[in-house]
Amino acid sequence: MTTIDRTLSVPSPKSITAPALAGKTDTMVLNMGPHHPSTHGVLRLVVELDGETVVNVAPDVGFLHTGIEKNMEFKTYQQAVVMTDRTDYLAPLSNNLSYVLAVEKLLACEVPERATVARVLLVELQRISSHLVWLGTHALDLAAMSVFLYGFREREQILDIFEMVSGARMMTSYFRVGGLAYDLPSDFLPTVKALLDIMPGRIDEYEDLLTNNTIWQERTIGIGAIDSAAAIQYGYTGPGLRATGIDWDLRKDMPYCGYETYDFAVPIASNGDIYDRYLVRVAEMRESVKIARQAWQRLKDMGPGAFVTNDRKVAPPPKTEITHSMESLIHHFKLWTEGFKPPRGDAIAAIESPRGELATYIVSDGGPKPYRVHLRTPSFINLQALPHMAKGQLVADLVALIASMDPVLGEVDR
Amino acid sequence: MLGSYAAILAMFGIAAFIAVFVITLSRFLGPQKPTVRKLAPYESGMEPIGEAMTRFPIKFNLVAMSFILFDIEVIFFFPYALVYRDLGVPGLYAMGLFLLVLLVGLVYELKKGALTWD
Amino acid sequence: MIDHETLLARLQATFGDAVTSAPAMRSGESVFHVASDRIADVALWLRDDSEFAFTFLENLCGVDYLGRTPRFEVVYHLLSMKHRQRICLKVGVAEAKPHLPTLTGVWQTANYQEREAYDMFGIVFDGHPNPERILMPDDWHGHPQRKDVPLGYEEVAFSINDEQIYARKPFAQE
Amino acid sequence: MGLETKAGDLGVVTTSLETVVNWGRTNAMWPLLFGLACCAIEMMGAQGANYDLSRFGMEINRASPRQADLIIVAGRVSRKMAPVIRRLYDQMSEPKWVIAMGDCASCGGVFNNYAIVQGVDEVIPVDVYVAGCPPRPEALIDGIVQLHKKVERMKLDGTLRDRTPIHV
Repeated sequence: MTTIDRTLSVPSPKSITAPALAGKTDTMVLNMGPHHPSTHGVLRLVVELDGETVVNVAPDVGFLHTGIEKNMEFKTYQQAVVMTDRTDYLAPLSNNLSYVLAVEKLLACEVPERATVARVLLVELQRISSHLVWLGTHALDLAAMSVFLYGFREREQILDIFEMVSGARMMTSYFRVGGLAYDLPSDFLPTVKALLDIMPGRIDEYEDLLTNNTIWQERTIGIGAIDSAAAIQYGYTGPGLRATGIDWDLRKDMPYCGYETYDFAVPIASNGDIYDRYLVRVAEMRESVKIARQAWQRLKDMGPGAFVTNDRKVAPPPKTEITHSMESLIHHFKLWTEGFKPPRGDAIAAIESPRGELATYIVSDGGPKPYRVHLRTPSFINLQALPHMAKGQLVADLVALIASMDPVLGEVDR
Repeated sequence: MLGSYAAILAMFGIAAFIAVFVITLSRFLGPQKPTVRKLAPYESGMEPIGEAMTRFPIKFNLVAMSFILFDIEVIFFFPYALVYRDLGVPGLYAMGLFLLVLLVGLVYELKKGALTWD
Repeated sequence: MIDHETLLARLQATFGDAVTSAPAMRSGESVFHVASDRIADVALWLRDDSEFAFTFLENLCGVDYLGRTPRFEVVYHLLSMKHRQRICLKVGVAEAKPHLPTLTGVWQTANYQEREAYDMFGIVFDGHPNPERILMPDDWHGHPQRKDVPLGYEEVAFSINDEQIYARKPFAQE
Repeated sequence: MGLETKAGDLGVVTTSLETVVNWGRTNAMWPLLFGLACCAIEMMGAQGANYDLSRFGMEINRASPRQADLIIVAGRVSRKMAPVIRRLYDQMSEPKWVIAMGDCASCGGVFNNYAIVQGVDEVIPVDVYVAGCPPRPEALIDGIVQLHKKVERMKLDGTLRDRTPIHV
């Protein structure tokens, strides 16, 4: 048992408030509580200050704990897809994908090529929309109002595509076990083409606003840095890890959904501070446009085809087939009343969500309802690195630091 | 002589009147429903623990000193600038002495590095 | 890719019967059962071994197998960036004495995940720097994700059960 | 209000004063900067350029409850968050209104379990329930317009005439 490296340890709120109550007055304890303009949701930080510099920070989470994992144990596999939308509400499709891949591994069922390519296209669009919200709120925290309005203008176009595809703007639940929920509408490809053509120009606009902006650089360069060894210790994944120089992106290193056949670059930076995380995420948006364009080309060449597996035990048959074929009616009835029963065993599927590595671990006891679902969400794990990054920074930089970590509290508290 | 002073007094009077009027207006017109829970200190949603009056870190005395140096001292130059011609050399000595005393503070600040910005 | 047998052989060579093989996961990862008191040493050995280099603790979660002894199980997923491979360590935890050595000495990422496993299942990790609840309110009794704890269903409001709902919602009429 | 209690109910004079005050209240109703979960992102979308909540006088989200008139509970309310919301509601100055945005705030929505308060009206009185998960920005704006209609019929001393909550 090695000794615990005190400098890396993650403090808990009580470990800061207790000595303060017991009369330790050389530092001031400040409570950036659940309701705070810059905590990106209901995150509570107990900050120990010496004058203006941060001595210690203790995140206190749980204010948005929704018991999603317990709730999923009472729903069948197909119903639980709805639950996954609400964990990381900035990238619902990534949650669907992670859960659906895990169940498909449990079932060892085949997904048609067209569905996989559509999944890649939509997940990359979701990554762009999630990064746009991050960029808007990050700039808003540092008082750059216009980036928020520019960013949400593009995000609305992406949400219109999701709404065209699945009917809902955010909580799409569009990926189902075995493929997609419905077929892609006919005007899906032209609309996506229109968006992908203007997107690189719009990303240039954001870069013009921020990248060489001296105020932005002043507030972000060299602040909240973390080195790669500490990042590995904290299990930090996603753009933050790549900003420290480690080239680890699940889409490249442990590919899923055919990512190895797409050609894209993994942007990395070197010194892991806020500015590098910004650069990595903006470069990632450009890469996502590249992937989406390749996926769009494949969808165009493939033409119409199956959007869900034709294994009737898993995916419901099309409505037209039910009226004239008895087994389809039986399959339809069985799937919607009881759901399918995967064999006993457990499976894990990890994907690269906009915030980092999102893994879904499912244990199945052979019944129609998952026995245990654990969501390894990146924001929850990445939050542990906040105290290490915040030590020695000014309080005002703590605000920029939280925004650069892009925590989504629905995902932190599950 | 009194006339110019009257103008200044009138200005102070009007300013005081407007200030008091606005405050009392909202006190009368606004609905006043003070409850114990409403008047509790706002601690971004949590129950405040410990007392608020903790000791200030000593580093902030530099901030106070630079305020005195660059703000209050400069204000004293304005009246001097108006009358420095007819005050003549004795006025210069007085102002010089005043400035010398505050120069010590400036040197202390420079040595302490409070003025280096980043 | 390191196959199951070589890893098992090397592990049993150093830890004897504290490490036993287990059926692979349906997603293909090789699984090992580890005795609960040796988990910290096995994890440290796997992390520092130059050939395997499982330097990254990906996931740590508790599972409640009600009716099976040992009732609880803590699942660790270790990731080797060198081999791009993931393995799974499972540790059985008895219900009577749900104690386990902490992994915060080996990886700091275990800190929050162990606090969550304690908060949700009541599995105590000895040596944890601050073993407190993380998700539930501090005055919460019991561990909600255990199988024997009900989901906490509340009656849904319809027009027929108005008085029962309003009894629970004092502010709905105000 | 103070003036009205002193001067008694002057009939014509106070009604016109009332309409002026209610006009002021409806067109400058500043919401509290308070987002919980997914609905908060949709509320941000509503404040974005496309749906532009500032057309209804909601330009600024005030961060402190002292300066906010309206609290939009946007998202699911967990057991740990319920006392915080109650404290925030108490610390808001009169007259104050509440919009329960989304199913989770109105009735617990998809999550009927131990962790979620089944509807924020277990904790604070609600004026307008906006349905949807998350409700589209237009639905939120419709809820706000309904609240404005309700506030326009308010009496001078801040008591709402009809207490029945509106379901949008």
